Amino acid sequence: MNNPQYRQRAIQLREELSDDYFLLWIWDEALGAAGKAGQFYDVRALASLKDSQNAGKIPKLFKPISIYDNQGGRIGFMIKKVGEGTAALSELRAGDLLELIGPAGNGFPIFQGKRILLVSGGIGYPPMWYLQKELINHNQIYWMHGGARQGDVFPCDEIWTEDGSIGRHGRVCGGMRENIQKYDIDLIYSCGPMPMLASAAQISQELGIEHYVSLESYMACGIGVCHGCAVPIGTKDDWDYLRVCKEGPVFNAEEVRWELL
Amino acid sequence: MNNPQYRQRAIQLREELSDDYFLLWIWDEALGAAGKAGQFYDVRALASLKDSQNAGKIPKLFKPISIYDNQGGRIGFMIKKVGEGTAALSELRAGDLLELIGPAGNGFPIFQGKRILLVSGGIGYPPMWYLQKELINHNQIYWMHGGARQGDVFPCDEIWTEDGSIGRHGRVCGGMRENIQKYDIDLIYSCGPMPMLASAAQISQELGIEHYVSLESYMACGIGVCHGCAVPIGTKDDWDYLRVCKEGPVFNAEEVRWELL
Amino acid sequence: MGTAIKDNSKIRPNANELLHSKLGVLELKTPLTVASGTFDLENLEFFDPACLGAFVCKTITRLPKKGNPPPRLYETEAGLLNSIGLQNPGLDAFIAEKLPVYQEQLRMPLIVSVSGSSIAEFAEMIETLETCAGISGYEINISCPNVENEGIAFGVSSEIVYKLVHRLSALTQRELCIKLSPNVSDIAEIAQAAEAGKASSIALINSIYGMAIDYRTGRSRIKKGIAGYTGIGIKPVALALTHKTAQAVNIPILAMGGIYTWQDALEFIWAGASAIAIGTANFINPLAAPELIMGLGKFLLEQQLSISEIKGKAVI
Amino acid sequence: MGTAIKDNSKIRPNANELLHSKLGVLELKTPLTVASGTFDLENLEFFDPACLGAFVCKTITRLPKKGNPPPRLYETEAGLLNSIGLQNPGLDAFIAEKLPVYQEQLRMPLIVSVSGSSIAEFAEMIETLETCAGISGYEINISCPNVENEGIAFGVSSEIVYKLVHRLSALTQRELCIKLSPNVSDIAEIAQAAEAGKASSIALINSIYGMAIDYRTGRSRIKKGIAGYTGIGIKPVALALTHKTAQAVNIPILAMGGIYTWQDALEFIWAGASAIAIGTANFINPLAAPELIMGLGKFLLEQQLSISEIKGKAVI
Ligand SMILES: Cc1cc2nc3c(=O)[nH]c(=O)nc-3n(C[C@H](O)[C@H](O)[C@H](O)COP(=O)(O)OP(=O)(O)OC[C@H]3O[C@@H](n4cnc5c(N)ncnc54)[C@H](O)[C@@H]3O)c2cc1C
Ligand SMILES: Cc1cc2nc3c(=O)[nH]c(=O)nc-3n(C[C@H](O)[C@H](O)[C@H](O)COP(=O)(O)OP(=O)(O)OC[C@H]3O[C@@H](n4cnc5c(N)ncnc54)[C@H](O)[C@@H]3O)c2cc1C
Ligand SMILES: Cc1cc2nc3c(=O)[nH]c(=O)nc-3n(C[C@H](O)[C@H](O)[C@H](O)COP(=O)(O)O)c2cc1C
Ligand SMILES: Cc1cc2nc3c(=O)[nH]c(=O)nc-3n(C[C@H](O)[C@H](O)[C@H](O)COP(=O)(O)O)c2cc1C
Ligand code: FES
Ligand code: FES
Repeated sequence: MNNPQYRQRAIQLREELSDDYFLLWIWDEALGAAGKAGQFYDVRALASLKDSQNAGKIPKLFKPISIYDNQGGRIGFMIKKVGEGTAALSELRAGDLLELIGPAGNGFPIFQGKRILLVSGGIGYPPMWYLQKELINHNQIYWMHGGARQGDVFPCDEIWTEDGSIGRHGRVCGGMRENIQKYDIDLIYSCGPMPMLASAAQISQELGIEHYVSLESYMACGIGVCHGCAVPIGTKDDWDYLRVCKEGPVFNAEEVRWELL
Repeated sequence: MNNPQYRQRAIQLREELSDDYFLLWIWDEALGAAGKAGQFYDVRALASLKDSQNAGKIPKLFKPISIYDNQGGRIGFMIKKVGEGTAALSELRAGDLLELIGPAGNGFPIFQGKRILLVSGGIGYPPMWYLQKELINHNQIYWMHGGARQGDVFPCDEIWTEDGSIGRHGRVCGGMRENIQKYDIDLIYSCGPMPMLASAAQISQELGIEHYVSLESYMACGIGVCHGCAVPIGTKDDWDYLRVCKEGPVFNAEEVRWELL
Repeated sequence: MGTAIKDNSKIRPNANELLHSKLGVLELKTPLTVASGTFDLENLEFFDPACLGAFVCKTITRLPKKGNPPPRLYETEAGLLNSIGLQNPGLDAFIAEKLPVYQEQLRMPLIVSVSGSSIAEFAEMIETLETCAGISGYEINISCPNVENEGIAFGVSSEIVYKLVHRLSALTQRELCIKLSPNVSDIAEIAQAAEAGKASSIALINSIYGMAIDYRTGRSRIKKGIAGYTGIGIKPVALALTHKTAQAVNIPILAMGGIYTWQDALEFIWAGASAIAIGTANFINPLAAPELIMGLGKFLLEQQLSISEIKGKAVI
Repeated sequence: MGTAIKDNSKIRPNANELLHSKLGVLELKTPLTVASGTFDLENLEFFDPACLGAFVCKTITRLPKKGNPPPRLYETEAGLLNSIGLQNPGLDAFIAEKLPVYQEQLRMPLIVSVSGSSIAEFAEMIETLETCAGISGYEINISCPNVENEGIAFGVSSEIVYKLVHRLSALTQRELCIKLSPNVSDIAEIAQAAEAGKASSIALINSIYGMAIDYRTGRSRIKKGIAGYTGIGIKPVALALTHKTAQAVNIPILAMGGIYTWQDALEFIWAGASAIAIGTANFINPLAAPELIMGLGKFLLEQQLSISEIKGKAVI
């Protein structure tokens, strides 16, 4: 399975998390064998397409959602309702059909024997969950997660909230230097909103630590044909627009031309 | 209440008729006092608008639906599901909200002491029901109704179906001359698809019988402002486009320029 | 902003002040007007007219116009096709019958939309209307897609637009708003011609050429074939043309095309519109106008921003 | 039709025969192709390519093109805004890397979409491509709304279009399809210029200028501001322009713009298209292409009509 495939799968289980977050689980052994941490699926609530065909309403684009968990075919998505597409997904219940295109993207590079810092913000949490499962046996991991308020944070080693409602008060990057020193970090993975990733990248660059970021981007095709999701990647003098859905979503933080974003 | 008003009213009762036909009843005393036979409302399922505001879907036009019955405020609509707008209406159940603009249009002129033939086809039935209640005490009435098949016909004096599944076999206009002679008809009202009305008009004109038709037309505003529903009305040499929603839907059959439709 | 001004700003302006706008020589209580041909007194039964800053009537022509044969309407997936063909009773009947009713009933500026088949006819109509009281301005419709103008395609030639506007601007002190067609290669050029001719504002956009066919029978849904396309589906186009025009001229813009909600209205104001109009939305939501002004007023109040502060300030 | 022929017709043609079409010098197994920039080999993972009559690749330019800064995409109520800016690896990389893969994997005619910044550059590119095997035709893109062509706005001047096409048609026997812009006053005039220059077909429409703004912040949803608008919301416009062009020229038309379903496809064929392409629909429904051909084939079979029998037969 080199290229993303199109499938429809029934929701096996739906779990409510805090506020606008929820989990959708599907079952597909072949997909379970294929998906890597950091990869994602372009997903859509099939109901929304059926609605549109029956009632003459207009169908909408698929939305990229990371693989949150993969237990050999039991695949989980952790989703936050933020707009139309995720709202349609939030209506799904067990038994409803999910449309999937994927697995898409490159995924995180996997190492062994490292002292790793995971930094996630808001909806950057799901790919990190899958990633830490992949890394846990052969690395030391410290995971920091931040969000706007209590409803945006989830289990990890260190929690930050912007409103101070739980965990440490402030933005998660604020605690990065301290932890890098404390745990003698030599590898960073991060995922979250762009400004957070940019701050994190600046810190790792200053300290000279290897750092992989998973970037967000608005997508149309999600499979590399439209070039709509491109971001500037390369050196200051020699960069190109690479596709988040194909060459990404994971890039070396050093190579992302943050100043052009 | 001279001009149409905008209202939202809960469905009090919904009744299933044959096939795609159903009845919706609302309650509004003021509207009950106002509506005349032959008038109509521009209606829409409020749910369809709410859907669109919540899910970013695109709301659609109101649809003209005749007053089928009016019992001093208990107002009934008899609707056939043919496309999107009527499909949205067909989803409504008791307690759901209906949007209404009306009463709109001129309504049928009412006479006394006449021998009347009512001719209706398909979804031309509803306004005739209200009309015969208005006429019944002071006139003699014979009502012919035709439809494609059994599911399209409803109680009246003489039923026609195109497939012969019930009643007489053929188109309802085929029996007009016979009945006009038999009952010595001196006034005709008709409502139904355009080709049927055109045939009926030709018959009444040949026989020199006064004849009022209620015309169909695609509408946008339904209240006389857009001129979208216009039909050619007048004499052969001096006609104008009049609005079905304002000067109509009832016109003198003789004045409709059928040849231009 | 200095601290002195910050202190003053504690006297928070109310929604009415924030909603105030100007279109050329007209002061508008709100930036909201209605699109010609989609709104009339009947609509004012549905809500309090105070939400409207001005009223634009259906286009009138010198002589009565029968309009196009039916069917004239068809609703597409994302908008409306119309082929009215400027049906109207003509200038004389308008002045004798419609204008007095407007004068009596309207509590806001009346803008009369006019269309002509030659510069001379346009001028004659304006001269006649200048003799009538109760008119605050004119919308010069050189952009109806549903009639062939005898001889000249007014809306597509900047030269003719300049000549026409130059002639008309000499005839009136009232608001002179030129309504442009989107069906052109370069709307900025046409808008500049109107500005050079001393138009006091620009209205845009009129309907876009559109069509629909019954896939089963091949029959055009509209009798005349090509029609005018309006509604939510044209919003991105109208917004692009508003932005383009705002970059090209200094006179104010009355923008329309797919505006259904206050959020839509804000997009056009950011892009450079001084006023906005709702057209097709009037058919879709009879309360579109008051809901738009309620939402817009609330937003401006929350943000403590006025129309003039956000007008044309889109970040690109 | 005489009775003799009626008798023959008892041998009912199958869907394959009914779906057959011709675009200039190309025989198409089905009238369905894909819109440049919206489809690539990745999509062929989703369905059997036999439903496609031809394959049109993403536009290539002489030199590599970086493309426009992000964000490049935004979905509107009824369509999509894009501002890709013709990002592509350039002609040499295309020939060295992409073309061999197409030659190996495609089981259908390949149409290469090209764009240039001058007539000379266009000609140079065609001359180079003429030396390559495995190419059935060219789509000459003179209509991308997201790049400023250095010096000349190709798509809007019929004179330049004539010169360009005249020059290119002398260079090739392959299909020469000119892709027109909808952002012009008179598309028929441009199409006629292409026909006079000996184009073998016309493709239309490319994206329409469109824009969207975040109503809260005033920030353009697309970094560059004005973008290209595509999808269901432009269907009525594309259909009108297809009809207009079909009335104006005799060469065949490859139509696109908001085609999502077989019913949409039929509208365009009635209006005069010999072939149709799906663009944005590929993003909305990965199975849009096979579903379109299934539906179209079923309809033609039921009605016992072929593409050529309904092409351009719209009733107006
Ligand atoms: C590779 C990748 C993996 C992702 N994984 C997950 C995941 O596991 N779980 C999850 O809940 N979400 C994930 N996201 C984000 C998710 O795709 C978006 O939240 C979703 O596309 C929003 O669509 P919508 O239609 O609900 O909202 P829209 O109506 O599109 O937007 C609502 C709001 O969100 C903003 N927005 C929309 N898309 C994005 C975006 N891509 N980046 C930043 N802001 C945006 C809009 O500007 C708007 O303000 C991922 C995104 C990417 C690119
Ligand atoms: C004055 C008046 C009174 C009416 N009273 C009733 C009534 O009491 N009950 C009732 O069920 N219907 C009535 N109708 C017809 C009803 O308005 C249409 O069936 C409805 O507008 C169809 O809308 P739609 O969105 O469901 O279908 P659409 O999607 O609009 O159309 C579905 C199909 O019906 C055809 N169609 C749509 N509208 C019309 C029309 N107005 N005339 C002919 N063909 C059309 C279309 O071409 C298409 O083939 C009345 C119409 C008028 C003008
Ligand atoms: C039914 C209808 C009739 C119209 N009549 C006129 C008209 O007489 N004069 C005019 O300048 N514009 C007319 N228009 C165009 C509108 O004024 C407006 O420019 C257009 O509808 C775009 O706005 P919208 O998308 O909000 O409807 C008409 C539009 C419609 C839908
Ligand atoms: C993301 C995207 C990229 C496109 N790139 C190109 C291109 O490179 N060359 C071209 O001629 N047209 C390009 N187009 C235009 C399409 O080929 C097509 O003309 C347009 O999208 C209209 O069709 P649709 O409404 O079916 O999408 C692009 C369109 C989109 C949406
Ligand atoms: S979303 Fe189309 S290339 Fe990435
Ligand atoms: S539907 Fe608008 S005037 Fe009748």
